This record gives sequence, structure tokens and C-alpha cells, in this order.
Amino acid sequence: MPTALSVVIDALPYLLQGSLLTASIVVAAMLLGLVIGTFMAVGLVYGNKVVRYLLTLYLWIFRGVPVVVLLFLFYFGIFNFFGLPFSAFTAVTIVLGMTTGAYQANIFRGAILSLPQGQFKAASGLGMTDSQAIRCIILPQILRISIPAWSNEFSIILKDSALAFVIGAPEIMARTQFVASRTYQHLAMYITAGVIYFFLTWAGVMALRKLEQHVRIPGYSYNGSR
Amino acid sequence: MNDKHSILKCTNISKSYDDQLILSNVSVELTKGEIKVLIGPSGGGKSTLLQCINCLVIPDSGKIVIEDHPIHLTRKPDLYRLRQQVGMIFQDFNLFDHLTALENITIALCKVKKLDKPAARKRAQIELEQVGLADKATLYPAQLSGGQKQRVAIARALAMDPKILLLDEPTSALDPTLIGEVISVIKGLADKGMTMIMATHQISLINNIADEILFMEKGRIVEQGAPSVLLGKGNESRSQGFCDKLNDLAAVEG
Amino acid sequence: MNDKHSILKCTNISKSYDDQLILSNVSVELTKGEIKVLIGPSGGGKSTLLQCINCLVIPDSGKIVIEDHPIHLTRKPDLYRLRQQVGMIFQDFNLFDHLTALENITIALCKVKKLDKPAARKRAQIELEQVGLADKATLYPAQLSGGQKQRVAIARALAMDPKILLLDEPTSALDPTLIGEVISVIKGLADKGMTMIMATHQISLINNIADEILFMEKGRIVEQGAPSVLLGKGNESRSQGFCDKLNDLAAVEG
Amino acid sequence: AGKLVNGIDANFPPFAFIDKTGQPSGFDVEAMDWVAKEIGMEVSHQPIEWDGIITSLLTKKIDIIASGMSITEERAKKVNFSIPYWVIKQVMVAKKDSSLTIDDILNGKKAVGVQQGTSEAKWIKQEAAKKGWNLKLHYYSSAPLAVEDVLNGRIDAAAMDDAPAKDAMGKKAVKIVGTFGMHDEEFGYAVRKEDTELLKKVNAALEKLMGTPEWTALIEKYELNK
Amino acid sequence: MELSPFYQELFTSLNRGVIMSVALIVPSAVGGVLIGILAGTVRTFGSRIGRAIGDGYAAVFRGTPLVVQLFVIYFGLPNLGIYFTPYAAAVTGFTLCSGAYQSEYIRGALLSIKNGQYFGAQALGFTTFQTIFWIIVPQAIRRAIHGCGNEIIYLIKYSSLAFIVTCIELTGEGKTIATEYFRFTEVFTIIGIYYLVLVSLAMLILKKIEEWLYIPGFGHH
Ligand SMILES: Nc1ncnc2c1ncn2[C@@H]1O[C@H](COP(=O)(O)OP(=O)(O)OP(=O)(O)O)[C@@H](O)[C@H]1O
Ligand SMILES: Nc1ncnc2c1ncn2[C@@H]1O[C@H](COP(=O)(O)OP(=O)(O)OP(=O)(O)O)[C@@H](O)[C@H]1O
Ligand SMILES: [Mg+2]
Ligand SMILES: [Mg+2]
Repeated sequence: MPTALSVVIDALPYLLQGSLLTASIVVAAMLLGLVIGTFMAVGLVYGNKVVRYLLTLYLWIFRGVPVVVLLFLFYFGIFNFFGLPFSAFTAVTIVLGMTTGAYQANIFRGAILSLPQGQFKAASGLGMTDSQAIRCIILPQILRISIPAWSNEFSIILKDSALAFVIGAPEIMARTQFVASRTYQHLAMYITAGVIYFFLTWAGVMALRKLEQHVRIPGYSYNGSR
Repeated sequence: MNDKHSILKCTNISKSYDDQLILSNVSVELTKGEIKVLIGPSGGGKSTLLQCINCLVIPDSGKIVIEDHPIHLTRKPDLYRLRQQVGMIFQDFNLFDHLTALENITIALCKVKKLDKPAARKRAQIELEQVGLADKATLYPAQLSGGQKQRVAIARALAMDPKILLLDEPTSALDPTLIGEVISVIKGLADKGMTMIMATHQISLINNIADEILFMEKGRIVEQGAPSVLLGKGNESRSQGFCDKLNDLAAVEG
Repeated sequence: MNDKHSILKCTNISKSYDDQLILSNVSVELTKGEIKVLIGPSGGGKSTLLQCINCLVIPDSGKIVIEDHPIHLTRKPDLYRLRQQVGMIFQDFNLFDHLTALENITIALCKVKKLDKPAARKRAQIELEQVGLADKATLYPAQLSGGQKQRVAIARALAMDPKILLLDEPTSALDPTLIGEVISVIKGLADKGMTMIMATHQISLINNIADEILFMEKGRIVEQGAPSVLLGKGNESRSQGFCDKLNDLAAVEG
Repeated sequence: AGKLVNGIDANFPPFAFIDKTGQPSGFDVEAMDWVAKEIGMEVSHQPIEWDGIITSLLTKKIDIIASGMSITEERAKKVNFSIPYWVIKQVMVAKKDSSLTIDDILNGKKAVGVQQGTSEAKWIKQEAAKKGWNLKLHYYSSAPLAVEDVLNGRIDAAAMDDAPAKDAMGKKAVKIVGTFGMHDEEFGYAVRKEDTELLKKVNAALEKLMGTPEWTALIEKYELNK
Repeated sequence: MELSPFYQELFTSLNRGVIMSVALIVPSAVGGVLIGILAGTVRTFGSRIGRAIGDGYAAVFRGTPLVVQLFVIYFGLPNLGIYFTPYAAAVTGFTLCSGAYQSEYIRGALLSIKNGQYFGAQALGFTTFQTIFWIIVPQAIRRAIHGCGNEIIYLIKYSSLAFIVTCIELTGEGKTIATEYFRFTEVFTIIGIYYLVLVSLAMLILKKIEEWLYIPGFGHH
């Protein structure tokens, strides 16, 4: 009977391959979410009634429905219906991106609302158009403020990416189960997966810390970075 | 140039928020080089009026004509053009917190006036020198004192070559020890003939530079006249109580 | 009671932050009913000194004696006792934002003085009346004007029956139109014989109630004396430039 | 030559699992390789979450399921099955040193683990109600986890297919107590209803394979008859 | 209206599952908030050791997937002689994980309280503990309420992971039916609607709590 340790050591390269898949899903989904979230936040704050109503509906659905369900609906339902030939990887990335986009929109909206109104007024007062004011004055400030909340979102999506296997993209968690089912070393394998996730989270959070310090401006004491 | 010809003419400006009338049929006219001061109790509508003049708040009705060009209140490009010609200074400065003093000035020059970077920097440097802050160009707003922030805000507005300057209580967020520097910059502008309309209760500004005082209460201009008249001893009008208080405060300060 | 006997005695207070000496060997003594005013340029250490007196900032060295009881700077209970006897008013009020005006006063009475609820409410009501805010008892800080907030802060400090009141620029965060009400409350306290030490540049306070002015610069008291002497025309000392500026400002205000 | 994608449940050793090198492996995988070769097609094996496996087949993400799937009426409404290739018995598994008999387990107020959603889970529940067995059912997300809890002592026995039970015996201190009266089940390959051509070829190849010595060798290799 | 046997069975199971879900979510949400407040406060104001412990707790429970945490609690701890029932294991795991996230929101909120509030209380003679407990925390909770609400909504959706520890709730019941009939798409769509209702309900309750805690000057813009 192989020992727990030898099983873990044997499985490590296989799991680490999976973490590459996990990492690329997370990075792609977070970036997609960033784009969606930014546009949505601007729409939610500055848009007209119809835009705000539609975006709120989007927020409600994507925050209210579990990601597994969304994944099923999009991968087997909507993408299929429109004949979109997305691979499992693309599909997961899009669904996770759209989900985190909703959460990020909420984060950014909060940040925009927390900016003093004067910032927008001052920009308008100088003759900037609304879109110039948003691009040059509002977004650079709120993206900075949002980094800590964004890092929370990152660690959540990192773990949500395990759902990729539901549609056949075997990332860390799925691989962990495969090895455990074959070797019956469940506990050791799950702990190993936990450690890998822990380091992935840690690496991401540290990178964001660095970014946060890099773009820091005197006079802000952003939460969570004393 | 005909100095008596009005540079800005606002007629019958009205504005309400949630059924509450904040401004009712207010008219203001400015000729080149003229300086008007708005005074009156808190909530009287001074800030709202100033923001209506450059359409940061769009009036519900009324007409705005700048240098004989009427402004369409519903046409965005018209508003952008208006705001380029009317500079504004806020009570709490509203510098862009993520940009240095210099960048605060260049960003509008680049984006709005479409200057190229070097030209914008040159112009910004000149304006900073004018307000005595050439050496603070690379500091962020959080690293400046209140008086310095307000002076950057003034430099930023002036860099756009405005025809008119609106000032909304430019000194009231400042420590008593910092007010002096801002007052002297404003006085300098007055000396150079800048057309201005400002809300302030700073007696020294009112006494020394105002051509006319407008007393606002409950959304109307209830009284207007030269400082000597309104603040004079014999004034028996509606604004009397308020003006007495202003005079008292000045006396206490002395 | 012997009025000449000192009620508070701080000796050789020093404090540095990150190797930077902010206060160096500052000594202050107060007798009952005495009022001292701290003036001086920004960053001179006025706020730090006031906060050292009630140990909000623990001095690196020095001695504090209140009513002949020396305070052990390292013993928490001693500090809590000291702070109960020394009230403090801050520039930006520091009212508890989640409590109403009344609760702001009762919470300290209940938690620190261990009064029961009804007794605390009664006392708080009395203090609010004293500062003319009996009708605002149920409002939250966000619903009060600056002047009203500062008056609640004063009432809150007074409810603790302090022996001494420390005031750190109590009017400088207020709009010019709101300063008056706070000044008159402070003057009222002076008339009643409250012992106070305050940092302020409000000329009317300095001229009318100060027994002595302490001029602070770079962490030291470089000059002290009666207002008439320090602010008088013939003053040729180190503080001259600053006092002239204060006088100028007052003149400008007139 | 056409290409076939075979969807497998890689948590089902010895029929389908991921081997040490990270490659799909198992009795069904090797058999399918032989069948594909026989009908002149290339086959790849795609591990996929069991929950989504039939939907994946129907939406053409995969073309065939050769992965220990029992032929049931419900499934047959959606897909077509090949000829049965294996008969599976349902057994009870208990600790190696346990002295429990099948009767003890069914009528001795024992705790019994099953994988949720399986046919044995449904059958035991129905029969227990009919015959008045007083056992208590615990539902697990996979059979190996039920075995894990047999060892932990939370449950007294686990009901499962005999093949994975034998697999577990080789790796953990458990034994098979015996069958408990449930009807046998048959495994078959599943294909889409419209792929009648494919089904014909697969059936022919499968029939041929079952007559060759390779088939017995495979059974030997994966210890299905031990 | 007569439902087909499939739907009859489905809805009976889902209704049973939703009760279990609520039984899991409510104590975990409440426990998570309480632990979050405690851990967040310790992580901000605690002693060096307290902070280290709090930060370690938050790092582990935010850094590892909930599945792994549940697995270790349920299948791992028996190795140490600690046996949790499925329900207890699920609630423990959810509470600890949620508490870690909540502590982060609370910490952020605590840091956003201006230190003037702290000084104001100290100057009146409050002890440090009194200051934190009576002045700082009540304000921070009001600031953090949006974040905490988000976390509770996440918790509702994560509660489906209870199936790992054999605790069968909404998703688990649905999956059982779905595997029996192999009708995943329909079942999951209906489960999605159940969750949407649960989440909307939670949002409603959170809004009520928010209104109940509302004080002029906090939260609302
Ligand atoms: N965005 C808004 N929505 C609703 N009411 C508003 C808004 N802005 C201003 N008001 C109201 O309009 C009135 C006039 O406000 P305004 O700021 O113009 O007064 P003010 O004369 O500048 O007072 P102050 O001296 O305090 O600055 C006030 O009663 C204020 O409450
Ligand atoms: N917590 C701190 N850490 C480091 N330096 C500090 C701290 N608090 C105050 N200082 C420094 O101590 C010096 C004195 O500050 P203080 O606030 O006492 O001056 P002040 O005389 O009250 O000035 P002002 O008139 O601007 O209030 C300043 O240089 C300030 O930067
Ligand atoms: Mg105003
Ligand atoms: Mg100070």
C-alpha cells in the first residue's frame, strides 16, 4: 500500500500542471471582470434610468444564481443555442468573468460614490466632457481605492475556478479527486490541494499589494495596507 | 473695447430640487472687469447660483448669454464651451487627488485645450509661479497646506484663460493663518482686471474689491448695491440684520 | 482655597517621533482659574503639547502633577484618572458619530463615571441647556452644524466635571458665520472661572480672555507673557514676526 | 478516419481513472481504445464531471460514454446503449475486522453509506420502506468517501458496485461482506440517439472484442474477477 | 394542475433541501459575523500575539478552498479522535470560513474610522477596551454592513458544498434527483431559481437590518 507521502509526491507534478490551468482561468476571468465591472460601474452611477435598470438586473442575476448553474446554462444552453464553439476553458473564463464582473461593478460603484462629488464637478468646471472626466479623473482614483477589495474578489474567484471541471476542464480540485479516487489517500490529497491554493492566493495577494504600493499616492490610507 | 458692454448675462434663472424652489428668477449681469460679491445666510442659494452660471447645475429655466453667444442648456457641446470660458474656484479646492500640482493644471490643458505635453507643462509652470508655488509643482494635494491647495486651484482655473472667474467661499475652509495668502492672490487678480463673481463673507475682500454686493436669501437677490451703501451704518433694509452681524464679526476680529 | 497654588504642573515634557524632536523640555503650570493661550506657527507642537498634558500622547520624559498627585506615565489607571480630570475640546469636535447629542454626553457618564441612566440623562440635559442646545438632544452629529457640534463637544467635556479644559483650535474648523456662537460659550466659561489652556489664533479670544500667551516654535516655548506685551506694538522679540502677522490679519478683517 | 471523444468519470477505478502519469486509464479506457481502432477512428478520453456527462453527450461536447455506465430505463430515454459488456453486482463493504453479516447490516439499526444519486441508493431506500429494514442511510458524493467513513467508524457499512469495492479492498482495510439482494446491473456504452451508424459499428466491435483473448487479459489486468 | 412524477419528486426533495439549507445558512451567517467582529477587532487592535493568531486564521481560511476545509474537518479530524456530525461539520466549516472573510471587512471598516473618535473617547477617560467596544466597533459595523452582506450572499451560494460532508441540502437533493433521471439542465435551472429567491430574501432582510441600524451620516450616500 503506497504511503500518503509517496502518493502526494508522485501526484505533485500532475497537480501543478492543473494549477497552471487554474491560474490562467483566474487571470483571464479577473481581467474580463475588470473590463465588465468598470463599464458597468460607470453605467450604474452615470447612466440613464434604462441603463441603470438593465445593469441592476444583471447584477441581481449574476450575484443571485450559483456559478455552477450559470455555467450549465451558458455552456450547455446559451453558447450551444447560438452555435458558439467555445472550448471548456473559454466558456469557464467567460462565465467566471461575467460573474466577477458583477461583483467588481459593485465594488467600483461603491468607490465612485465614495469619491467627493467635487472631483467630477471640478473636471466639468474646467470644460472636460463627461467621458473625459470619468476617464481621466474618476477611474484612476477609484481603481486605486478598489485594489484591496479586488484582492478579496481574486481569492474568491481563484477558488470558484474549481468549477471548471463541471464542464471538463480538469484543474487542481478535479485532479486532486482523480488521484484520491485511485489511491484512496483522500485526506493527504485534499490537504495538498489546500496548500497549493494557499500559495496561489498568497502570490496573487502579494502581487496586488506590490501594485497597490506602486500606484499609491500620498494622502490615501487605503484599507488593509497600513 | 466697450467696458459697459456685458460679458455675461444670466436672466431669470430658476432651479428647484424635489419641488423645493432653490433659485427663483435670479438675474445677474457682469461687464468686463466687474467684481460682484454674493452674501447671505447659509442655504440662501449662493453656491447653487454660481454653479448654475457655468451649468454645473443645469437651471430649470432661464437664459445664459456669454459674450453675445446664447447657451443652449440642452446641448452638451455648448455647455463644454461655456465652462471653458468660465473658471471656477471651490470652497474645498477640489484638486484632483491623484495628480501632482503641476499635473492638476496640465491635464485640462491637454484634454480640453488639446495642447501638447511640453506646451501644457510650460504654461502650467508659469501659472504656478504666478501664485508663488513654482517649487511645489511635483507635490500631491495631500502634501500641500490648505492655502497652497487653493492657490493651485486658482492657477488651474487661470490656465484655461477664462473670461470670468466664479469663486465659492474660497477662503472659508482655511485656517485663519492661511487665509492671508489666498486673499492676496485674489486681490492681485482684481488689480489685473479679472471679471469675477464670488460668494464670500471675508470682510476684507468685500470692502476692498467688490464693485457691488448681491444679498441673497431664500433663492432671491433681495438687495444689491455698493459695499459702502449696504454695509454702511444707516442701512435700514432687509439685509440689515445680516450686514450688522458681518460688521460685528469684523469688529470682534479686530 | 489658595488661588496661587498650581492645579496642574507639567515639567520638562519631551516627545519625539521617529528621532524627530517635537517637544523639548516644555514646562507649563496652571493655577486655578488661569487661562493660557498657545500660539505659534503650524507644526510648532501646540497640538502635541496639549495631547501630552492629558497623555493622549505619552511623553517620552517629563513629569505631570495634577492637584498634587503625580501621574505615573506607565500606569494605565493613572492615565484614565488624569483624563477624567482634564477635559479636551478638539479642532474637529470628535463627537461620536453613532450617538445622538444627548447620548454623546451620557455614554461617558455611564461608562466612566458609572452613573445610572436616568441620572446621566438628567445631567446631560442640563449641560446641553447650558450651551443652548436643549432642543437638539436627539439629533445625530451629522445633523448638526459645525458650531452646534463644537458646543455639544464642550457640553460633553464639562459633564465630566473636569478641573481643567484643554482646547485645540476650537474654532478653526468653523465657517466664519458660525464662529461667534462657540466664542461666546468659551467666553462664558472664562467668566465662570474655568481653568483653561488653549491653542488658538482667534484674536478676539486672545485679547479678551487670555491671562498669558505662550509662543511655541519648533517644540519649545520661546516666549511668554501677557497679551498686551506680546501683541503690543513695541515688541522686539523672536515672536515679533508672527504676532505682527496676527495683528495684520486682525486689521485686514476690520 | 473520424475522431471520437469518449467522456469518462475518472473517479471510478478500475473502469476509468487517471494513472500516475496523468493519463486516462482503466478497463473501459483500454477497451474503448481497442474498439476505436477496430472501427477505424481515433479516440481521446475526456474526464468530465458525472453530473454533466449526459448533457455533454447530447450537446456534442463528447461523442460516446464508455465509463461504467449502468443501463437504466431513465437513461435509455435520452441516449442509446450498446450491448451490455459487464454485469455488476451490488455489495456491502465493512471494516476488515468487522463481524457484521448482511442481515445485521439491514436489520440491526446500522448506518449504511451510499453514493448519492446511484441506483443502489434508490433501491435500498425503496426496499427498506417496503420490507421494514431499520438501517439508516448516509449519502456521500462518491463511493470512496463512503469507504473513508466506514474506516472512520461513522458508518458501519457502505453499499456499492463490486468492482470499485474490490479496488478499495486492495488499498484500504475493508472487506466485502456480500451481496444484499439487489438485482444485477449491466454496463453499456452510451451514444446519441441519432448516431445509429456509430452504435452499429461499436456494437459489432464490442462483440468481437468480447470474443478475443485480449478481453480476458483486460479482465485479468484490472482484477475484475478476483 | 397535475405535475408529472418527476416534478412532484423534484419539488418534494427541493423543498426538503431548502429547509436544510436555511438551517445551515442562518447559524453560519450569524456565527460568521460574530467571529468576524471578534477576529477583525483582534486583528486591528490586539496584542502582537493576538494579531498574529488572527492574521494566521484569516490567511488559512481565506487562502484554502472551503471544500478542503470541510473535508479536513469531517474526514481529517477523526484521525485525532474528533468526530463531527455532518451538520455540525458543515456549520463549523461555514462559520469559520465566513468569519475569516467577515473579519477582513470589519478590519477595513475599523481602519476607516477616523482616529479622532478614538481620541475623543480616550480624552473622556474611557479605557482602551471601553473605547473599542462602545465607540469604534458600533461605528465600524455600520460601515462594514455592505461587505458583510455580500459575504452572506456568498455563503448562501457556498452552502451547497455541504454535500461533501454528506449533509444533503438544496443542491444535494436536486443532484440526487438529477442523477437518477439524468435531467441536469432542468434541475439546475430550478435550483438556480430557488437560490435566486433565497438570495433575494437575504437581500431584503439585510436591507431591513441596514435600515434598522441606520444613523444619519453612515452608509447612505
Ligand atoms: N443636490 C441638491 N439636492 C437637494 N437640495 C439641494 C442640493 N444642493 C443644494 N440644495 C439645497 O439648496 C439650498 C441652497 O443651497 P446652497 O448651497 O446654494 O446655499 P448657500 O447659499 O451656498 O449656503 P452656504 O452658505 O451654506 O454655502 C439649500 O437649502 C440646500 O439644502
Ligand atoms: N503621530 C505623529 N507621527 C509623526 N510626527 C508627528 C505626529 N504627530 C505630530 N507630528 C509632527 O509633530 C510636529 C508638531 O505637530 P503639532 O500638530 O503638534 O503642531 P501644531 O503646532 O499643533 O500645528 P498646527 O497649527 O498645524 O496644528 C509636526 O511637525 C508634525 O508633523
Ligand atoms: Mg455655499
Ligand atoms: Mg495643531
